[in-house]
Amino acid sequence: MKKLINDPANYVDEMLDGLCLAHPGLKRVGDDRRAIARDVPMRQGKVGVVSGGGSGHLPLFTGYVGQGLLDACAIGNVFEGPTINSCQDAIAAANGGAGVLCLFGNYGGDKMNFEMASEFAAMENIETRSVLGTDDIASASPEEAHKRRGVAGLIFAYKAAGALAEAGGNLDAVASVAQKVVDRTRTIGVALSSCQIPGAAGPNFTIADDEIEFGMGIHGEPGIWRHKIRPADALVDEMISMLLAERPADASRVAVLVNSLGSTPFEELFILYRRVAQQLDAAGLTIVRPLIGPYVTSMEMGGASISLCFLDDEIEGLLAAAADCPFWKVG
Amino acid sequence: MKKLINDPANYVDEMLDGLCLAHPGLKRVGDDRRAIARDVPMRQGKVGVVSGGGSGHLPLFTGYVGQGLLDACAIGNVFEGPTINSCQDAIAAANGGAGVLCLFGNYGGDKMNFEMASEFAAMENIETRSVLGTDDIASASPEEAHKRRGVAGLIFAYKAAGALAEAGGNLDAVASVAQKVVDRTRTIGVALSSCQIPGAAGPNFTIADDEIEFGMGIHGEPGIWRHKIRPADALVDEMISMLLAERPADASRVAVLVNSLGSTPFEELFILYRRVAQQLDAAGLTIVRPLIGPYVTSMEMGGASISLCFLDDEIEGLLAAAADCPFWKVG
Amino acid sequence: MAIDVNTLADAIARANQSMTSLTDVLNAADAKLGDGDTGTMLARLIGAFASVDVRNAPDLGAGFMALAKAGAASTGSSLGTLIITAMMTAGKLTAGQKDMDWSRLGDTIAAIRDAAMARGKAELGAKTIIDGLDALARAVDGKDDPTAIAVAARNAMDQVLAEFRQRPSAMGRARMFAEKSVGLDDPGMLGLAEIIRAVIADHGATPLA
Amino acid sequence: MAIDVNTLADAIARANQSMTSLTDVLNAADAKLGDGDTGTMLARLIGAFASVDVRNAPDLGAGFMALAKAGAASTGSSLGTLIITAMMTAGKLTAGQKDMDWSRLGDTIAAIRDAAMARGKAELGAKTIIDGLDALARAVDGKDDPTAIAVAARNAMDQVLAEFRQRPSAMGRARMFAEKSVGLDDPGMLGLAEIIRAVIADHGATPLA
Ligand SMILES: Nc1ncnc2c1ncn2[C@@H]1O[C@H](COP(=O)(O)OP(=O)(O)O)[C@@H](O)[C@H]1O
Ligand SMILES: Nc1ncnc2c1ncn2[C@@H]1O[C@H](COP(=O)(O)OP(=O)(O)O)[C@@H](O)[C@H]1O
Ligand SMILES: [Mg+2]
Ligand SMILES: [Mg+2]
Ligand SMILES: [Mg+2]
Ligand SMILES: [Mg+2]
Repeated sequence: MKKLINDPANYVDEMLDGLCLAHPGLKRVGDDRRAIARDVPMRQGKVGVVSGGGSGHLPLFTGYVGQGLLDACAIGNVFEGPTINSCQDAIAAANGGAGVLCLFGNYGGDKMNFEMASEFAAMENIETRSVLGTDDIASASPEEAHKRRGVAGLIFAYKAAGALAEAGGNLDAVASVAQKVVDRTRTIGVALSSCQIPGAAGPNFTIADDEIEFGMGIHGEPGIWRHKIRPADALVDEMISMLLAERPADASRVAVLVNSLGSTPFEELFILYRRVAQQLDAAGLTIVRPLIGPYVTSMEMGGASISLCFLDDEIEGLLAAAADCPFWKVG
Repeated sequence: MKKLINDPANYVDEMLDGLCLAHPGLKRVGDDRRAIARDVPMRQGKVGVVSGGGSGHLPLFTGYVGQGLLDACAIGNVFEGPTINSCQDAIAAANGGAGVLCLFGNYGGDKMNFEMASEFAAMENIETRSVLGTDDIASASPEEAHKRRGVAGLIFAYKAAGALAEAGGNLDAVASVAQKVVDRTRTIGVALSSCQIPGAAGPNFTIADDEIEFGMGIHGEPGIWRHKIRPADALVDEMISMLLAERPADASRVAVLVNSLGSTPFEELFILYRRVAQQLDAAGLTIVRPLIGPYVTSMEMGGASISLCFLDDEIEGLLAAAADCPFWKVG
Repeated sequence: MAIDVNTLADAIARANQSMTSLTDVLNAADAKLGDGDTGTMLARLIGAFASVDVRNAPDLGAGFMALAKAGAASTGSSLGTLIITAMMTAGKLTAGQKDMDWSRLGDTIAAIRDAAMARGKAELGAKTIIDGLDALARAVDGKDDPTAIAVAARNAMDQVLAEFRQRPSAMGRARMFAEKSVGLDDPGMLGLAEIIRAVIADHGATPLA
Repeated sequence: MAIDVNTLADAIARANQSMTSLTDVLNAADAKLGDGDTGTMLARLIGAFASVDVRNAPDLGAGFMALAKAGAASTGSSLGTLIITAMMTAGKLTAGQKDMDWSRLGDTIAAIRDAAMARGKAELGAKTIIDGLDALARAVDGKDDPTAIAVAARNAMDQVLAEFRQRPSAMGRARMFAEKSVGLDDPGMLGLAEIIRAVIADHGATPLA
C-alpha cells in the first residue's frame, strides 16, 4: 500500500505539525507534544472535555478540538493508545478548575492510561470523570453493551458534552449528558478493504476482492459476517434494522452520521444516505442534522459506518449549539 | 474494485438524491433533474454563477452550490460531461436577469455543451460568459496554458466569482475576476492508485505497486513521469518548485489547497502540508486560508494535488467573504 | 425520389439496429487510447434518436431538429455533441421542407463538417470524425442516385480510415498519446464508417477497389 | 545479599539486550491473532527503561519509580501500561529502601499481580501476562536464594506457558478469536517468560523436568 509519507517513524509528529500549521487554533502541548490543545487559554470555571486515542483516524480524535467540542486531546502512535503522559498533558491543558471529563473509546489500553492519568491528576487536585464510547453494536450483545468498542458515534458525545461545558454545565452534568449520548448512540460498519500501518510490511487484514466484512472495527477487529458484496440498499437495510432493534422507546428524532472509513467516496455515502433516509422515514423517525463524510476513518480503509444518535430535547439542543473545529462547524 | 452502490445505471441519480436529502439547501432541477440549484429563489439582479462537469469528483462540482459560491451546476454521468440540456437547465436556474457566468474545466465536451447551451440561452435573452479552469500545469506548457485541463484549483475561481456576484458585481466584472483567478492559480497532482467507473470491467488505469504518476489528471490522463514512489517531502519539493516557476512577479500572498484525490487520508495531506508551508515560507510567500482535505476527487483514486492561488488584494478579499455550501463554509 | 422523414427514420432504425454489434467494437477502439466509451455513448445517443417519432414530424427540418433535441438530453460527450450539431445543421438547411433532393446531400454533409469544425475547434487532418465527414462530403458531391451515393460513401469511408490509420491523432483524448495512435483507427471516424455501412447495407453495393 | 538498584539495572540491561532477538519472536506471536506489535512495543518500553540512570537513583523505590515515569512517556499499549503499573507497585513497596531481601520477591510479585489485575480488570485464568505473574509469585514464594529463585522461576514459566497453551484467551485482542487461540501462547505471557529467561540466564540453571 503506497503512502505519501516520509520516514514512518515521523508519521505522527509530522502529521500533527501539519495539522497545527493548517489550523492555528490548535497547538501541540506536553513534553513530547503528543497532546493537542486549543490555542486560546482555558476559560476558568469551565469544565474541560478531553479525549484521546491512536493516530490514523482523522478527523478523530485531535480534529475535534475546538470551541464547543474538545478542549484537548491525547494522541498515540498509529492505532496505539496515547501514553499515560499524553493523557496527563491533555487533562492538564483542559483544566479550568472545574474538573475534566475524559471521553474516549472503550479500548483496554486507552482505559488504563486515562485511569492512571486521572489518578495523577487527582494528586494535583484536578477532578476527573471518565465516559467511554461504546457504540459499535457489532462488538458485543446488548446485554454486554459496556464491552462494546467505541467508534464513529463518539463524536455525538463530544458535541453534546462540549456544548454543555461551554454553556456552564458542571462536571457531573457534563459527564452525565455524555453518558446519556453514549447510551443512545449506536453504530454499525462495513469494511471493504484494508488499511496499512505506516512502515508495516503488509495491510492490517486481507479481504477477498468480492467480499466485505459486516461489523468490522476501525482497527480491523473481526465483525459479524464476511460474505460476497451486496447492493448498497440491501446492506443499509440490514444495518438499519440492527440499529433500530435497539431504538429507545421514547425516540422519535434521530441524528445520523454516514461515515466513510477512508477511501469510500462521498458519492457512495450519498447513495447509502438516500436509503438510510428512506428507512428511517418508514420507521417513523425524523432525521435531524445528518452528517455525511469522513468523520472517523482508518486511513485508507474502504467501507462506511452508519451511526444513529436517538435524540431527546436536551441532546438535540446541545447538538444544535454553536461549535467550531477544523472538521465540524455548527452555527 | 468494490463499491457501496446499487445498479451502476442508477449511480448518479441515487447519489444526487442522497445529496439533496442530506442538504435541503440543494435541489435537482431540469427535465431529467441533472442540474443542481439552490433551494432559494435566484435573487433578481444578481449575476448567476454556474458550473458543470462529470460525476465522480465530489465535492466538485455540485457540492459547491451554495451561498456566495455557485448558483447552479450541471452534472453528467461519471467522468462524462453534462448534456447540453443540463447546461441549459443550470443556466436557467441561475438566471436572475443580470447574466450568467459559466465557469467550468477546460474539457472538450464540457466546452461544446456549455457553448451550445449558451447559444440557446441567448435566444431566451440570457446573456452568458464562459471562463475555463486551466490550472493543471502538467497538461501543457506555460506557452499553451489555454490548453491546460481544469482541476482542483477551479474552486478558488468559484469562491471569488461567487463572492463578487453576491456583492453585486456585474457580469463582465464577475467573469473578469474569475479569469484573473484562473490566470493566477496553478495545480499539480500525483496519483498513487486508480479509480473505477461504476459498472466498468476494471480500473481506469493501472499503476505498479511501488510506482506513482506525477502530473496525472483527475480522469487518469497521462502525467509527466511515472517512477518509484519517493518520500513525501521530496515530492512536495518538486511540486512546489514547478508551481513557483510560474509565480507572478507581484505575488507575495498565496491561498493553498492540499487536496486528496480520494483515498489519500487526512494524515498524509497534513504531512504534505507541513512541507508545503515550509517551502512557501522559504520562498517568501505568506499562506492565507489553507484548505486541506478532499475538495476535488476522482472517487477512490489515491494521490493528492497541490494548488496555489497567487493572491492580490481583490482576490484575497473575495476568498474571505462569507460563503456556505455543503463542503465549504467561510465566515 | 428524395430524402424525407421516412428515409431519415429508416436510416436511424438501421443505425440503431447496428449498434447491437457495434457497441463493443467501438468501445474497444476507444479503449486503446481513450476512455472506452465511444460505443456505449453512440448506442445511447442513437437509441434516443430511435425513440423520436420522426415519421410524424411536420417536415424534414423539424425531424432533424427533433433528433437534435433528443440528443441534447442524452449525451455529454464530445462526439455526441458533434452529432447533435450535425442534426441542428441539417435541420436548419431543411427547415420547412418536406424533403431534400439526393443531389443536395453532398452540400449538406459539407455544411455539417464545417459546423462540427467550428463547434469542436478542430482542423481537418487531426484524425477525427471530421475527416470522415470531409471524405464523405467530397465522395457524394454532385451525385443524385442513391445507389451511386451508397457505393461512393462506402468506398470513401474505407479509404479515409485506411489513409488516417497511419497518422497520429491531434484531437480528443488520443492526442495525449499521439505516437501510440499511429496504426489505430480513430473511434469517432470508425463509428461514422460503420454506421454508414449499416445504413446503406441493403443497397448491396460492394467496394470498387 | 539483596536486591538493590544495581540488581535492577543489571536485570534491565539483560532484558534490553534480549530484545534484539525477542522483538520478532513476540511480534510474530501477537500477529497470530492480535496486531503484531507486542515485541516492538516491549522493545520500545524496555529501551526507555534502559536509558534511565537507575544505578544513581537514591534508593530502590526511587529506581522503580523512575522506570515507571520513563515508561509512562513511551507506551500507550495495554501491556506497557501493565508493566508501568508493576514498576509503580514495586516502587511503592520499596519506597525509601536501599534494598530488598530476596525473600520478599515473592510478595512483591504477588502485589504486582494484584495491581495489574485491578488495572487491567482481568481475572486469573484469562490467559494473559497476569497468569504468568501469578505462577511466578507462587514459584518464588518463601525462597531466599537467588539461584533457587532462578530455577523455580524458569520452571514456573515453562509450566504456565504449557498449561495455558491449550486454553482459550479471554482478555486482550485475542479474546475475539477465543477458539483460535487454543494451541497458541499468549504474547504477553510469552514475553514475560522470555525476559525472565534472559535475565536469569547466567545462573546456568536447567529445567527440572
Ligand atoms: N474537438 C473535437 N473535434 C472533432 N472530433 C472530436 C473532438 N473531440 C472528440 N472528437 C471525436 O470524438 C471521438 C471520441 O468520442 P467519445 O469516446 O464519445 O468521446 P470522449 O473522449 O468524450 O469519451 C474521437 O474519436 C473523435 O473522432
Ligand atoms: N486487560 C488486560 N489484562 C491483562 N493483560 C492484558 C490486558 N490487555 C492486554 N494484556 C496482555 O497484553 C498482551 C498484548 O500486548 P500488546 O500486543 O502490547 O497490546 P495491544 O493488544 O494493545 O497491541 C496480551 O497478550 C496480554 O498478555
Ligand atoms: Mg497494539
Ligand atoms: Mg468519455
Ligand atoms: Mg471516449
Ligand atoms: Mg499487540
